[in-house]
Amino acid sequence: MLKISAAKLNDLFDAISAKQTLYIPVDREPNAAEFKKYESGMKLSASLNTIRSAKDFFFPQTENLADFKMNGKNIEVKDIREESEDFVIFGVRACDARSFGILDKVFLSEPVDSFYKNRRDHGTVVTMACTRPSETCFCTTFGIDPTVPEGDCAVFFDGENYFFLDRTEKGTKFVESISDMLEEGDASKLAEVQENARNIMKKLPLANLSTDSFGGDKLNELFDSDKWADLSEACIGCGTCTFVCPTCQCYDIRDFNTGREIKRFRCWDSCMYSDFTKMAHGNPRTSQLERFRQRFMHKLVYFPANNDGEFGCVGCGRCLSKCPISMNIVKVMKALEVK
Amino acid sequence: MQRIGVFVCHCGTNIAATVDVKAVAEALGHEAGVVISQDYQYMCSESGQDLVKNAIKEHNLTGVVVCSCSPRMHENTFRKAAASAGLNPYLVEIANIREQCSWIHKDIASATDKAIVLGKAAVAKVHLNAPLTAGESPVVKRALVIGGGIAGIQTALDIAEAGFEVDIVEKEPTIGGKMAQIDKTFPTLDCAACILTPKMVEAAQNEKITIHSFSEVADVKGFVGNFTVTIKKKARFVDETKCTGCGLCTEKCPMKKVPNEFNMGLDNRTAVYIPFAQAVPKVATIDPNYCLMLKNGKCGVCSKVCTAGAIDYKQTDKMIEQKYGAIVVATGFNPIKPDKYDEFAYSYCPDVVTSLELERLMNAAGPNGGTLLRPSDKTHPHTIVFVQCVGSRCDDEKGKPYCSKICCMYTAKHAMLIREKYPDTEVYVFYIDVRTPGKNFDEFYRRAVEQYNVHYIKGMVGKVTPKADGKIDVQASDLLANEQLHINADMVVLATAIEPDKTARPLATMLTTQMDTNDFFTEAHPKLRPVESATAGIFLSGACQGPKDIPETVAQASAAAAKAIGLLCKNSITCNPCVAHSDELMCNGCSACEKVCPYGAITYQDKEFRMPDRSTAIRRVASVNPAVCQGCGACTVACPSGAMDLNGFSNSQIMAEVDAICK
Amino acid sequence: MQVNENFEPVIVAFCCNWCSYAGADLSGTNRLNYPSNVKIIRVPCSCRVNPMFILRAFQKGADGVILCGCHPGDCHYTSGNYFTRRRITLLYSMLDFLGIERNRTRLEWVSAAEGAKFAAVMNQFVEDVKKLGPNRRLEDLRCRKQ
Amino acid sequence: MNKNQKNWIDITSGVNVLKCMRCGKCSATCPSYDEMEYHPHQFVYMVEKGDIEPLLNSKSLYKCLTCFACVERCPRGVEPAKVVEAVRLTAVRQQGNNHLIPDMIPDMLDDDLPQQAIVTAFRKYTK
Amino acid sequence: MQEAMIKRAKELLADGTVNRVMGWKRGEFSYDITPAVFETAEELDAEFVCDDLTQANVSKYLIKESRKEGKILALLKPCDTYSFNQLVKEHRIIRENVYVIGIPGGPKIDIEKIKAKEISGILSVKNEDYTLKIETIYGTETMPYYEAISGKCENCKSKKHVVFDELIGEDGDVLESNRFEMVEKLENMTAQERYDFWRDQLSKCIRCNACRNVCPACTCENCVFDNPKSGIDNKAAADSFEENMFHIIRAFHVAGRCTDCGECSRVCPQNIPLHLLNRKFIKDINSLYGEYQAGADTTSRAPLNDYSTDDCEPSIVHERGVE
Repeated sequence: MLKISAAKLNDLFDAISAKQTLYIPVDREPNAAEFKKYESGMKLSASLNTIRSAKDFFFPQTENLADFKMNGKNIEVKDIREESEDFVIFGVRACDARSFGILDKVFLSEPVDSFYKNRRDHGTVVTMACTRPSETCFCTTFGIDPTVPEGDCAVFFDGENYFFLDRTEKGTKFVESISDMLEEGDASKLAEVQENARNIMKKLPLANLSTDSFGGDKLNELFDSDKWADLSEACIGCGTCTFVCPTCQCYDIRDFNTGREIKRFRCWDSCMYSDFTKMAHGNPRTSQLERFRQRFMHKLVYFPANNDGEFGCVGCGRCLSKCPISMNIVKVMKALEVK
Repeated sequence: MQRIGVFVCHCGTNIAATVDVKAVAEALGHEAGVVISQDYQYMCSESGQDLVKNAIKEHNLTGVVVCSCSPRMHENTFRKAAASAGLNPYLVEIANIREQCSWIHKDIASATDKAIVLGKAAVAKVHLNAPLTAGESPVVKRALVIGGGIAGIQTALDIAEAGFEVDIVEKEPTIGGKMAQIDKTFPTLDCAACILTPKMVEAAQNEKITIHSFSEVADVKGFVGNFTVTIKKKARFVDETKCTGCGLCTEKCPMKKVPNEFNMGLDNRTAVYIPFAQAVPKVATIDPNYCLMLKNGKCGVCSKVCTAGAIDYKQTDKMIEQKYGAIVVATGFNPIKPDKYDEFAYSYCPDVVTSLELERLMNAAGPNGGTLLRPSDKTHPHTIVFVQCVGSRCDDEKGKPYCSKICCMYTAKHAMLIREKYPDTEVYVFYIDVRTPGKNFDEFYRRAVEQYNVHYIKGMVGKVTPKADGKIDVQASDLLANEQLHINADMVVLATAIEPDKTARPLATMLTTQMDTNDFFTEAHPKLRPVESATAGIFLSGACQGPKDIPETVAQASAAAAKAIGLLCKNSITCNPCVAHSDELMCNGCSACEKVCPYGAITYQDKEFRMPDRSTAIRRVASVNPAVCQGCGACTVACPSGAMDLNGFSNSQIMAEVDAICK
Repeated sequence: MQVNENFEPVIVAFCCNWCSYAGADLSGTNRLNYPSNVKIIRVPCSCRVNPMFILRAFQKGADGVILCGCHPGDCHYTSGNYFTRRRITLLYSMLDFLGIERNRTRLEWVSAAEGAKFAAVMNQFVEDVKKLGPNRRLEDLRCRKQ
Repeated sequence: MNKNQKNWIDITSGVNVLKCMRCGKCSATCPSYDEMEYHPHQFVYMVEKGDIEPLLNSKSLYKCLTCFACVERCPRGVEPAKVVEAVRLTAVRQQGNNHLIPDMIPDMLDDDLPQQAIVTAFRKYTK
Repeated sequence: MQEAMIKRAKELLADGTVNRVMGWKRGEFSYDITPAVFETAEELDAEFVCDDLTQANVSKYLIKESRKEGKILALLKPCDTYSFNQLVKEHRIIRENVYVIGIPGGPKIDIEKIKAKEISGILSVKNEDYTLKIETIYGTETMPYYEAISGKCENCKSKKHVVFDELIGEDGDVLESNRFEMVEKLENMTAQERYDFWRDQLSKCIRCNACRNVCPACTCENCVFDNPKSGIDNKAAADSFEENMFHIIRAFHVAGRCTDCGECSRVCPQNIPLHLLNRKFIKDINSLYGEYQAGADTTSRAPLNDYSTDDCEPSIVHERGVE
């Protein structure tokens, strides 16, 4: 396998960023990593994951869609779409890597979201295998192997060297583009590291969480469950879970009048908000219970129903650590589980 | 879709000289929603107004923007024009391109640009204007007069004359006020009692007038046309309905050492008393601070002698509530106590008296039966010194900053009366200026000098020193002779400043009316609305508004009455429609708005609501009384949820203007 | 600091109807000059001005915002400008805390008789804002004039 | 009229002579009145007019005991004694450096000196 | 202490004083504690928790709960009582429908502080004589208790319960705290430094509304930022201006009402020190208009709904600190 020693990692980053924009996770403060545009000297974060997921790269929080102007009775529309530049996201974890697949199912199915596709086409996802999972991790529940992440190219770290495994055509091109900095290396120690990580995964407190009670065919019994009232009781209706979630893909489209023109933009929305999908008649989900239920039903029932059984959660655990009142999908799944 | 008409006025050359009005009309014609944009020489002229009216009809306008002079000038003109053409008057907006544009800028290009921006802001605002209808609020046909002096009596009589019910609230046991204490009046020298007491009797006998003597206003709620006032009738321990005013109790009362307020404490009265012979109502009052029965439970003489059985030691304060359409404040004045001016020796020399004390000393019903005697030894004074401006015209630390207005005239009166009655007495008046603006006033003062030989000396008294021989050394300067004088006087009379009654300030708070720093009530406009307060439905009568002599007081009293009658004549009053209103669905019921409302226009109710989640809930919500609200908008900012908004100046309207200006 | 001579700031002035708006009228009546950058919005009382309006002005492109009301004690509505004074003091202090230039905001008491003061205040304010240059710290990039 | 002198007196005295309403109470109250050529109210009036030279040349300047009676009693808070003092200082400054300094006072004290004069001196030199 | 609370709650449920208990429910780990309403003794025994990690201020829930049938028992820490009292003052909580037991306050432990020490895979946290013993997947770790104290407890303003029907444990006093230290530090910076500081912080904002929704002072029926009619509604911070706008207006709306409970900063997923904005207002109010503690009573006038005729002018801003 091709590798680069840990000491040379930054040289590699410099080389990549010389050709295209590179994003890597860096520590903003202890226990708070974020993806940043690489600038020479930046240190790759050792944190397990970033606070915000990597979905921003393809589905940013706000995005200008079009500009238009009212001119008498005419509307003058300005197409502001531009071809995206090539970019590389380095150090995406297995859970976030899987989330792109979920987002693809939404944005790349007909009608294709050209804004999303444009970015997706130009972005190379370089993933990083997990070696030190946290107690909030439960990606294995959704069939993800964090030791062998998906993505265009997977990177493995054995403590000394980073090994590169191209998994897609784009990944192959990526590895080729940096091949002059890589060398063939002995990956024997890697298996041990992976085995070690898998063993830890088995011991994690959420290792036994099961999706057996959920899926597209469980709609009625889950929808009508009497547990929702208790579960949603403490929900304050903020959008934290939604906005840190790598798979939440709802957005709202709004207009902003700058005084000279109107900018039509989209921004993330949250089904937890009282004005989510508000229409002329009002809001279809009028209580926090309904809104709360929507979020989890979507991930655990509606999404698999429409996507060959794939759940809308990747077990990254962000909502577990960020919910202001510590209510999350794990608690919901455990409460609704049929034992 | 809005159909807006824009009308740009040249104002002759006032606007057109610096603003390219054609360009303004042209530019605004391109604004969204504008269907007609015209300019004209004089938009406020009849033909200009016709232009607007015709355009409203012809283009079926939904809004009108007039680019002209200040809205303070012609907003009403164009509102009326719109109304007469069938457009709601509140759909008119003015862009001020004269006072705030053409008159301050010289450069035509920049002035024109600014005029266009101001016009655009007005167009943006008028897009969001809503038709407003002025509400109506009924008027209670009864007036309250607070204070029963000559001002209050005159006001009450005039209002009653017009056929309305009037209540007088007087804090003393009798009406009459300061005028009842005065001996003679200037400049005619007729007897005050002879002209006042008939009016007091008239007030008492008028069926439309109810006198609440020995009473105070305890609380005022409500608003113009509909005040609810709580009146505290203080316990006088005598049943008003039974007392015949025979005065037997006052003769028999053993407690005879009570300082007599009516005679300025110069003699004594009994614990049960009638202030003076002509008191109205002529009813006795027991002073609980001195009555032996009320203090120790031992006596009861008055009760025994009263054949009418009117004495009631168990009487307590009583609260009565009454509704009024108008309130007239006539709380009057008091002379200040000159204690703090050590140089005048007032606090320790009994022969230094104030002018009001002199009135009592000279009054036939006064302590000496009308013979002027020195308070200390009851001898006849041969030299009397009058000191003017005591406590008036001072800087703030030393006294009152204003001229008390009446002192020059009453001092001339006193001097003249003394010289007439006691020609052997020398009278000196130390003055700074003699101020006599009034009909026959200067002639009166000249008579004192020329006919009665009163010594007027320009200068001030610096020191008054009582001497061992009972005489008083008055050290003063004679500025014209440029010398310092010493006068060996028998008596010194201080023309003390007058100040508003102490009860005025708490009353102003209850009435939410404004006061100046001297506690005089502030009129709504010093020239155009001199007898109204800024608070609708509250009128000002007499010296509570500023120092006044009797003729002025009576004139203002009648003027205030006329204003009150004008209000009471209406069955209902039209309210300003630019008032706050609360969106009940958004209201939190937190009371923030109520706290900042200066008019008490906001109240809260518990109402049942269907909530967004289809449940029903009882919620506390604010509601604004449009008749009380004056439309300041303080509540709209205090409200965190934005439930409060202001008609005519709504959040969205102001923001639309901001957007248009910043564009 | 470099001063851009050609910079013409957008100044929004909120004036209460009873004093300051009348004061502005008076400066017009007396033909007292002040720059045309100043555009006045009439409000019934200074207490009607919501901090939202001030921020909105900066968002939409204002370079300075000035609020004028009756002198304390002279409010047509008795107490409105006292509330204004507290609110605006706290708001301006907060803007200062966030690093927004102090001279972009101002509160002045101008009576109906103070036409000269109104013009002087506006002259001074426009000059101060010109010195600061365009509003960059509290602007909305989408609204920036190209 | 000597404008500089007038300004200097206005500044050093801290008195706004325009507040005077010409009531003459200062002169009415002055214990040194008879000793003076120019009386307290005249000091105020003449300073207002800028007519200061006659005051500087008058003995009245030194007759003021600085008893502050006029300050105490002036209804308008004009403080004539401070005006007199300021004029006196003007005179002192004009004399060059040969005027009294505080250290010289103890030697000059006389048992017969009235209390008032000592107080006056203190007031004058501790200003 | 937790046992005493459960015991007393069960008594009050049993004698009918209350029919519900507002408390906290344990979660999957030792730290993911959720506010919850309990209706039975069994539920209390099984799930009630109130320990060193129980931080959430539950007073805001009582707005809704106090409008339901019957009386609810609320267990309130000293700081929570201020929020509760402020809500009573604003007529949001119906006081008669709540039975308040004052319980001891912090200093509480914040799990984020432990994680910041690069301790991960946390299974349990135990306080052993002010040393935290932390069991993780990767072994046992220890750290001093005080290093893990929650930000909201670091500058505790009061140990006094301003409202209660009874107490468990003792009542304390209002404390002298140096809670304005950071505000002062910022005030002493230059305007450019302050601007940079806040740009750096507020640009992290993802407009998740956690700060607003958790805030006991933000109880509007309909927030201006959610209301299209307000003219300033927005869902996302599409521009740096909107990041500023949201936080300025929010701080202004709670000025004079914010009790400084610290929940905003606690729940911010991006660790923005939002409480500094509120504290700036509190500090200004204290210094300009006299000491005022929101929630300390239910009768005083809020400083922004009050005035004095000799209040300072806004120009005081120009006279202070550094530009």
